[in-house]
Amino acid sequence: MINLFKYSAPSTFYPLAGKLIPMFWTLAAVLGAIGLYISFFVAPTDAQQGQGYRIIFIHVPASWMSMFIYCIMAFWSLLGLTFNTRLSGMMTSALAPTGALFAFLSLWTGALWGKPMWGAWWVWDARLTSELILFFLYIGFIALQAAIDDPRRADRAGALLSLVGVVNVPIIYFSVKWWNTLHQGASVSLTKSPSMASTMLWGMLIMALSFWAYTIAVALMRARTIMLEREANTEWVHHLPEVKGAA
Amino acid sequence: MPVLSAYFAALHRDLLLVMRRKTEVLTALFFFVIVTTLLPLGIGPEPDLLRKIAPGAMWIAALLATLLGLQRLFAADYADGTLEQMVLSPEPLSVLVAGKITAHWLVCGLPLVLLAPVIGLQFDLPTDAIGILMLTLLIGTPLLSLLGAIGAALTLGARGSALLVSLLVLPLYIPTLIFGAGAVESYIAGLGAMGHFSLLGALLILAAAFAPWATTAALRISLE
Amino acid sequence: MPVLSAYFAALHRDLLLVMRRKTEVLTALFFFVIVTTLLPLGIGPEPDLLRKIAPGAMWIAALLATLLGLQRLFAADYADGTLEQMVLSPEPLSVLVAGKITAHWLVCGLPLVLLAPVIGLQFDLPTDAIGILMLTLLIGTPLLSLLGAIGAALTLGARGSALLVSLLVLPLYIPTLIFGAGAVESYIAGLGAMGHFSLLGALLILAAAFAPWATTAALRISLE
Amino acid sequence: MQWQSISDFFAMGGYGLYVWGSFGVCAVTMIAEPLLVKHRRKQALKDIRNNYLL
Amino acid sequence: MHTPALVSRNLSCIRGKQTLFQGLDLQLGSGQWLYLQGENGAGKTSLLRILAGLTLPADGDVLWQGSPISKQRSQYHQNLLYIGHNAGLKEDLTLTENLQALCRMDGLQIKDADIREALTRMGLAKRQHLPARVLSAGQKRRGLLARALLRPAKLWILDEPFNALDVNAIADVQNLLKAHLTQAGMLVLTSHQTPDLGTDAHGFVLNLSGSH
Amino acid sequence: MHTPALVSRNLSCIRGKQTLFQGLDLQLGSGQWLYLQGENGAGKTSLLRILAGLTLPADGDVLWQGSPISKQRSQYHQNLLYIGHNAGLKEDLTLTENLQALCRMDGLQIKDADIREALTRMGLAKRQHLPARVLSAGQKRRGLLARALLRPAKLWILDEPFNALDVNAIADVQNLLKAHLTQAGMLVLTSHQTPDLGTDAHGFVLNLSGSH
Ligand code: HEM
Ligand SMILES: Nc1ncnc2c1ncn2[C@@H]1O[C@H](COP(=O)(O)OP(=O)(O)OP(=O)(O)O)[C@@H](O)[C@H]1O
Ligand SMILES: Nc1ncnc2c1ncn2[C@@H]1O[C@H](COP(=O)(O)OP(=O)(O)OP(=O)(O)O)[C@@H](O)[C@H]1O
Ligand SMILES: [Mg+2]
Ligand SMILES: [Mg+2]
Repeated sequence: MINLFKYSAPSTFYPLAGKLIPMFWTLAAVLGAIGLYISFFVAPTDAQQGQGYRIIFIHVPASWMSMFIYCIMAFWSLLGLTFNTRLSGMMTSALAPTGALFAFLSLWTGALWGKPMWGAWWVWDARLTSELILFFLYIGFIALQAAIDDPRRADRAGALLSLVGVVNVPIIYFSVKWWNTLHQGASVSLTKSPSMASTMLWGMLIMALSFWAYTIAVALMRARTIMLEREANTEWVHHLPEVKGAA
Repeated sequence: MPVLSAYFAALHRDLLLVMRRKTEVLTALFFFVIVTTLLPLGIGPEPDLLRKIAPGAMWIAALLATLLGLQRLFAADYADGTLEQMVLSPEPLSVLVAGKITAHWLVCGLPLVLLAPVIGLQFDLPTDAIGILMLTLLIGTPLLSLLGAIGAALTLGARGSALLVSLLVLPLYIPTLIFGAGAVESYIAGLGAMGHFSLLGALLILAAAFAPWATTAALRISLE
Repeated sequence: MPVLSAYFAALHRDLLLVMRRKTEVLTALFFFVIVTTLLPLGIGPEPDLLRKIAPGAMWIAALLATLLGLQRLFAADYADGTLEQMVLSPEPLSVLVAGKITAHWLVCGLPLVLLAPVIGLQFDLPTDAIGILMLTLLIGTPLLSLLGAIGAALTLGARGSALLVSLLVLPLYIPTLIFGAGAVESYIAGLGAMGHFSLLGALLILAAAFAPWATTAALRISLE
Repeated sequence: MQWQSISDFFAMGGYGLYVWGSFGVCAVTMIAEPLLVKHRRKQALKDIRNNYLL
Repeated sequence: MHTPALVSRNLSCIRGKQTLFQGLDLQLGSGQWLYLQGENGAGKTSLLRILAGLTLPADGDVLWQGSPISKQRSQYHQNLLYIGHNAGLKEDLTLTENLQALCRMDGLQIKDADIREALTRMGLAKRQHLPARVLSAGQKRRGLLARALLRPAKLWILDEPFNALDVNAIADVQNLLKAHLTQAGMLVLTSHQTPDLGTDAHGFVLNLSGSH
Repeated sequence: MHTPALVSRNLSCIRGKQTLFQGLDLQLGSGQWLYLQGENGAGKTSLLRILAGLTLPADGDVLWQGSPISKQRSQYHQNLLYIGHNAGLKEDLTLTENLQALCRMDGLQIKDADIREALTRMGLAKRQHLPARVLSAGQKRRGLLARALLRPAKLWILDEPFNALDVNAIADVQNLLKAHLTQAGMLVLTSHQTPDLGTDAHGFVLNLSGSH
């Protein structure tokens, strides 16, 4: 706890993040390369879906990330509201766009997968619908923060919203499932393909890890930028080399 | 007992304001009616089609009607400084907020419940289905007011607009919508609606316990 | 030419205000999306049913999206005295009003037209039907802004409330809705949509000539 | 090794449009995002130099 | 002295049950100013709004250059600058943007340089790029009054211009008003702090009796 | 003199780029009043809002009876009356209804007779049943100040109470303030017209330097 507080001071966090970012970029790149290799050259052609199924290697990780990131945001928010550390707010708003991006990618890749598989870009399947709603929740969060100009207020409002959201996400997901089963589902729906070859699983996992690394790297970059914007009038910022450098 | 009297003060004041703007009492109602009337105009008059979508459509209309009321829930008080005075009141803010939420429901929620049967008949729903519909609305609309209040409080002072509130609140409304409309449909389908009701009730209890508190927190945030 | 520059001044100012509220550009859009998403949740996911009601539903959603934007059209300017200054401007008020209406369409109307195809695909409409839908929206949404402005002006000041605006405006919207949604449906039914288009166009021309003037008159009345 | 030729690889057994549509958009967005952040960072630094440094 | 440009003939204003004023005759020539006095609720704002053509009098009419203002709105408003209790400041826009927009909507093209200079003269140089929302009560008022420097108008109608202003600002504004008068401008204003516009301009004091 | 009830320890307030004030120490005992001076934008309103607990200071804290106000909100607000630039007047309600509602929400039960009397003392007897919308600027302000007669509060924080008031009203209000002080009340106010509260009460003048 103690050193959490220590590192949550922007002046200490900023350089630390600076060191971490390159590491995570390389990690993301390497894992991404392996993942792509597996997904295109190792993984065999699928029996029913031919080559089309290879979309799964980004679709599923993207879907997973989109959900994870929202939970992480909620976690930071809780931290922020309880201990009100400035860092947590910055992290939350740094994560949101990336989460929205992954939600979008899940929808996009899903749609592009659905067309050949189901002959429809979109079906009102439970999982699809709840992903769409999750996307809305991200947009709402970003919209709210953008609409408040005092950053401290924006943080706290955003934090509260993401907590309210995270309480609701399971309820929403559950209710959507219920809704879908009530109507015996759309004509097609995501069928757990019987035996997902272990190479497939590996591919998805490695891709997922690469996405993780990517998320952390981007979030840290954005968080540092936000720090610069918010702490612009503080001493430690003025003494940063990148500031003094070109000045 | 001052706490109670504070609650009723907030409630009474908001109702008084609505009464002053006489039309406002009816407008939530009319909006509900008009939207439900637009539907046949938009999608054509086949009776079975209409009967099929009636419950869902009416629920969505109710959702939007309460939504419109929400934007005014705190915005006006914020603009004229009343909210400040409420924060400065020795009485707990959450009590005053609860009063305002109640007022909102009495104005934007309850009338819809009472009017639902008429609309239901227009779509020629079976009478017992209409009973179910009213019941779901009766449990559901307070839920909408409670959840909506959080969104309204969060968007205060945010340069956001009417639309921002909807953006935040509508996703939260989805479970209510699903269980509300679902209840009627599954009843019509002969599956009974007990499950839906118990779920709606649970949500309502959850929200009643949780929402005023969250709203208060949101208000404090938006005001500081 | 001062008249034109006054027009663009009003237009530019409103757009600037929207840009300040960064998100507002998108919110009309997302409201549209969310409402259309609520529909299946309310009435169930059967594709044929959805395909059948899609055009009408999307039109109603568009209607409501523009409606929400309307409350802010004049109310804010009235509250902070801008409207007074506009009345006192040597340039004709109707020109300034026209500028504001244009701004409203650019923010609340045009985006919907551009997004319509995506929603159309979600409801799995045939592509050419989607084309028709876009076209109807392109002609229809300016019509909505023009008609809406009148209502917004009428409900100013004197107890004007969000709901009251909708109350006044929605009936005016009905013809637009009928022809707009009707066009798509009759096209899908293979009857062609030429008639509807010409009617929509006629309405648009009529409104463009008539609405700014009516709005101005309404404004003067509510300012008295 | 399941690809006879490059063209075969890009054809993706007829699913080329969908597969590359997904991977392509994915790549583009995930490259664009960090670039946007970099740009924002540049802006922030510029603002500090111009308005805050004495 | 010149022929009076602004003339009012037995104006009367009725609000609810009571008559605020009745048979009010005014005339104002160029270089002259009229100072409306009266307790709270006497009817000052009401009179100013009638003179500006914002509300119609219960009786009587207002003439500009000899003909009723209702007949020549645009013409009259060309020559009029009215700044009331709240005069159209957009909280989300900066002062510069606000002034720019207001002038443009009056059909004027103003250079940003001029706006900057006007704001500087009102002591807002440092604030010109802040959203008006964050400004203090007095700064907002100053910003609005800066319009008087940008808009050439023969007749100024100001409702409590000194409200919320600090002493320096009040002095600045008074000089501004004097300058306007020496340039043959006309001025009608109300204020609960008696303004001191020197003696070289003819000032009339109209005392509205009020009604409680 | 008694132990100070309201104490602030090195308060500082930062707005955007600039610091409005820093390391501000205040203390106020019963029967004393503090008059905040400063040019437009100096930070008076900001300070008042911090003292009232409406905004958080960037640094430092405000103590009431020795403990931070954030720890004892309800307790503190029991003793506080804050009237700012706009203090919650509902345009659609009459003054009576407005005051009634405001008091009730503070958990007080007020008799209509008391409200009538308070309004009469503020010279609004004839206006008590009009919707606030139609009242004049000054009448609205008077109506709000009538709250001070109804709500027993030890500490009054008033932001430019004399704004828009006519001379008589200003005199009335000043007497009101004097009475409050003689009853061992406390008072913090800002105004651009120096108030005259007599000499028997200890008045402090705090001059905020401002920043332009
Ligand atoms: C909550 C968000 C989502 C998650 C967690 C998710 C997860 C998955 C998983 C694990 C699979 C592979 C296992 C299986 O085949 O069922 C899959 C397949 C698939 N997903 Fe998603 N997905 C999500 C959203 C979407 C969306 C939004 C779409 C379309 C717009 C979509 C379209 C598909 C398609 C077409 C398949 C392959 C078809 C099939 O296997 O039946 N998914 N998804
Ligand atoms: N509908 C009404 N019924 C009764 N009296 C009304 C009505 N409308 C307005 N009034 C009265 O008319 C007067 C309006 O006067 P006005 O606003 O011009 O005052 P003023 O001289 O500007 O006062 P201040 O110095 O406070 O600005 C007020 O006394 C108000 O009470
Ligand atoms: N975001 C911001 N950036 C820069 N300056 C700001 C910001 N927000 C507020 N300010 C400044 O802070 C000050 C607010 O001061 P405040 O409202 O307390 O003034 P005041 O002393 O009450 O003035 P008045 O006498 O006009 O009421 C103003 O100078 C304003 O310009
Ligand atoms: Mg007045
Ligand atoms: Mg102030």
